[in-house]
Amino acid sequence: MALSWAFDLLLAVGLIWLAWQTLFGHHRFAAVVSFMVFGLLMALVWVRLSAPDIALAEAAIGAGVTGALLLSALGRLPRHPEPRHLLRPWQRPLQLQALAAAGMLAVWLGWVAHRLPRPGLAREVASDLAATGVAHEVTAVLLNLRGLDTLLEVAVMLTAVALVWSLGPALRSFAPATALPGLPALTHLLHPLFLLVSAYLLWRGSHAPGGAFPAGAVLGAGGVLLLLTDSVPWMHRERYQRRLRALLAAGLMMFLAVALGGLLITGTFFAIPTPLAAPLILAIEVATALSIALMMMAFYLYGEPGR
Amino acid sequence: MTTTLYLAAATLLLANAGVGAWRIWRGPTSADRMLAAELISTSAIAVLLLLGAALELPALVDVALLFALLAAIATANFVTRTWTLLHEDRSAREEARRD
Amino acid sequence: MTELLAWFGSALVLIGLPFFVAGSLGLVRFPDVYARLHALTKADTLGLGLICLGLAVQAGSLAAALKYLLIWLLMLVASSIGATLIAATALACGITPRTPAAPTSERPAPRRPTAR
Amino acid sequence: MSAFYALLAAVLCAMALVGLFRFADPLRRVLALNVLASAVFLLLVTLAQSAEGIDPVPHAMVLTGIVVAVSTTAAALALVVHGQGRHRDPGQSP
Repeated sequence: MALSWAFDLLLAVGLIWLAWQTLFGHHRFAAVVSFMVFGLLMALVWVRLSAPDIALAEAAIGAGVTGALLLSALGRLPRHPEPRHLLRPWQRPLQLQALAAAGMLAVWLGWVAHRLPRPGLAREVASDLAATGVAHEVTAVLLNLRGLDTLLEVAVMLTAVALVWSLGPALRSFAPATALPGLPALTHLLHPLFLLVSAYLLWRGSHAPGGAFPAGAVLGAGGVLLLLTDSVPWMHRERYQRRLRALLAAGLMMFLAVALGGLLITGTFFAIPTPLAAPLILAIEVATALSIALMMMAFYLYGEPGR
Repeated sequence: MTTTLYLAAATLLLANAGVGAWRIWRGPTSADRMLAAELISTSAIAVLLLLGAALELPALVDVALLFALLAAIATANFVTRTWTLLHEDRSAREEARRD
Repeated sequence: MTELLAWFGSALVLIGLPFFVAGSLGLVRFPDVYARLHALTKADTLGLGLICLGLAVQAGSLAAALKYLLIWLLMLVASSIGATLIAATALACGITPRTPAAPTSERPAPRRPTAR
Repeated sequence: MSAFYALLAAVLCAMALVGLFRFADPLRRVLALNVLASAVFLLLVTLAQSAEGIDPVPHAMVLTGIVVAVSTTAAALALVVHGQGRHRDPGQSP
């Protein structure tokens, strides 16, 4: 018991210190690295709070994609940002009030969290689990009970891709500081494992922590590794652009097709008939994972390819 | 018995990673900070494995597997995307040596 | 037999721990990037390797044991190739390894050709 | 234990808010936004825990939130890079 308290305390102190470094440290690169380590510790916190699904997603997205995005953005930014004075003189006294407001918000949040009614929807979900076609509760909520949220989430991602691509052509990568023969070797060794692990996560999603999002994020991280070694030239070719866009939208399209099919058959939007639920959810998961992987790669290009 | 042992080991590893995190703050080069992050990520994998064994949660092994798989991504990004600035102009390179 | 294996596995895990301590000690105390890299890879390969082996010995099924070994294998690949990547880039960026002639690498040595 | 983590989430939230509004450097703002997102997720997951079991609905919400957070980060970083980055295209820049 004392041990688990020591563990929690260490985690909390580490998180606060890393957040401090991320936010108020003087060195930009140290801030980015601190944030990446912050993500690692968050995964441990999710484990402590018995949320292995979130730990998986945090591991796949935080360690893989967010870190990669931050590091590559850092390499493209000027080394020292031009100093800009954000505060006008009359705003200076407001700083203290803003600090006080943030502190009060923290206290208020703590108090509200303490007072919220505790028995959540666990019992309702458990009673409906049999009708959803999957055996794992979080997957059931994500893809069946609250499928609309997930549909909109995929739409948000697609919108973000559209925003990133609308900014201009894809940025050309720099040459590394020296020849790195280890990098293609790394890609060759790891790539089959990326495919294997994401297929495994996808398959596990129906009955245990896993599912389309971690699987797609892992596949996307593997794709980022491919982009690093310039091994996906087809992405920049004119000929493949239409196909690329179709694949990017595949998850959303599959979701919409299922939702509209539900509307036609049962009369309710997103009502999946129970006998069809398991195969349909599998189809949605495969399409969504593929789309998410491609969208992660699309983010990483920082612009539209093939232009 | 083994449960307590593994929990103690996990706590020790976490504290040890905290000591290593001093390097992130201290530097002096970017590579040093990256090395500290790598040490912490290895420690996190070990902690996850030990916790998974101690609390009998097989799902944690999957999380550790993901971390191990993605550990290389950060390093590869760092050397191909972040440290490339230094190659091109000498002033940035000189700066990085002190930095 | 199972009892013996459990003891053996716990012993392996315990042997793995000092490598992590040595890794972070080296990271904090060693004088330059290359030496710290050297200390760190011991924790990555041997420390995690022994822990994985110790847990794999006690694993309930063959699949679980193989998963532990797969994690070790992945870390071996990532850590060793990552170490060469970082060392090669550091060398190319002009961080000179510490030698008896040039006692510290954190201050640029005056006779290096780049300091024109 | 859940009260402890709720407190941690509140502290992180306050720190991230201060950072978000104080910095001029856009990269720091993106980082602050991410820390804020993590703090909010932590609060949600802490609330999902109770004596009668674990509520899967906040977990699903947080999973959705993580993906939305990474999309936001990617879009913000792309804006920052295009806004103030030096592009260093071999063909264009001197």
